[in-house]
Amino acid sequence: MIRLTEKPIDSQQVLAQVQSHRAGAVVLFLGTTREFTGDRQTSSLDYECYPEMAEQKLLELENEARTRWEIVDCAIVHRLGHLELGEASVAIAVSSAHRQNAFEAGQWLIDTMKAVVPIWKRENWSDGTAEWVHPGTEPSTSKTT
Amino acid sequence: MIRLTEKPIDSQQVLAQVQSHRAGAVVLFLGTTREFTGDRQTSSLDYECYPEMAEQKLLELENEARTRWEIVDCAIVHRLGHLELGEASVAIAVSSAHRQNAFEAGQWLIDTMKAVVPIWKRENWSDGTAEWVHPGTEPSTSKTT
Amino acid sequence: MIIAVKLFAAVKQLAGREIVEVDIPDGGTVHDLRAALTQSFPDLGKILPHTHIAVDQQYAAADQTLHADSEVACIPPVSGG
Amino acid sequence: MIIAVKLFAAVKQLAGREIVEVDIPDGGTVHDLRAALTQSFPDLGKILPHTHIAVDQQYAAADQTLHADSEVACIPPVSGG
Repeated sequence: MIRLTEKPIDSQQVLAQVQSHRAGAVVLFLGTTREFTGDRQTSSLDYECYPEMAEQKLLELENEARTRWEIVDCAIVHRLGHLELGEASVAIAVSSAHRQNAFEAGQWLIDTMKAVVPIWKRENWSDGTAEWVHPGTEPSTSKTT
Repeated sequence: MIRLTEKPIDSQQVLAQVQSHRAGAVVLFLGTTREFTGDRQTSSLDYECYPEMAEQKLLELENEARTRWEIVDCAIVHRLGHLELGEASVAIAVSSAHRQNAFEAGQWLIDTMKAVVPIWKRENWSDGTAEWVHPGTEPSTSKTT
Repeated sequence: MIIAVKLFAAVKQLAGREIVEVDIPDGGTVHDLRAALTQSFPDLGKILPHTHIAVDQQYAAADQTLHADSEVACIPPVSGG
Repeated sequence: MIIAVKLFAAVKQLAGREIVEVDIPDGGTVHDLRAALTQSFPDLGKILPHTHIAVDQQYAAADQTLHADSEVACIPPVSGG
């Protein structure tokens, strides 16, 4: 199951989505809004995406995870829009008969998601500036809108 | 935080225990009661422990995880007593600034817990027999009490 | 042919709009599209080399041919998760 | 000296009780305790070689010396999680 949502992520619901009597293990990963990146203080985040392609890519990731590991079920939810500190931007849950598969698939899903799914984060810094995060490019800081 | 409990594990509460503005990642592992082990069908489980030593060992594991990985917080809860299918027997949550540490510490904690913490599982099979699980020994099946 | 290109994040911010249009020869490729973007939108010059082009929601190689009805997007380095 | 040994899971089931007592020489070791358990409780013969002995809530080596007030437990292979 994959979902892009503007609403807060309900991690309980994400867990429920993958739980099964066939599973002996569930691994849940939550990405949460961290306050400090080095010395810089974040006050909030905004996420945007290319919706059609992001859904397409997330489906591909889910399918590839199911091919590569013996998993029972898999759920990926990414939050969009404005997030306050501490809120979850992403939840990935994987259930499997044996735990190694759930750990490996969960870690692969978040690593690969962060590399290929067209979703972008804007850091709204506590100093009033904001910048879109594009790893490998120079920061393009601008005044917050 | 470590806890042994006879009550159902509230995974939401375990997550809340480790969430922090300093954390960018939370990994939650749930061990759940699987229905089938090969061809054999489980109807329920019972867990017992050596309480003083189990708490001692869990504390040692938490402390060692904090030494080996940069983690923000860590919670380990193990259920005792009678569990129905699908219920969680263990929940381990780890938060960290960066996800790799949470994944590695979480996996190490469950692997090591299963190896050293004096807790035992009794499989109550659907055929009415029951047996304590002692890896490496021959099964000692007996009629359920 | 006119190709509409969807923009996101810093690219959208630098261009000041969500979609730009470029004119490339019929049968033109992703490579031609990049060249046209660079020429027509100097503000994007610094970030464009870091971007991927997606065609019909898949990352596209430089030699992929575009069509008038291709769905084209400029994908700067992603930062979801 | 008399040492009380806590039993768990299949070991407890085989012995039919939660605690057994064995008599070992003063200054005796974990090794001596194992020998006494094996001799006094033949029902445990098959599983004892698979167990650890814990002394004061720590896994103990065979040469560890026991005291009359040591907290001793017989730990069969664990299966938590």
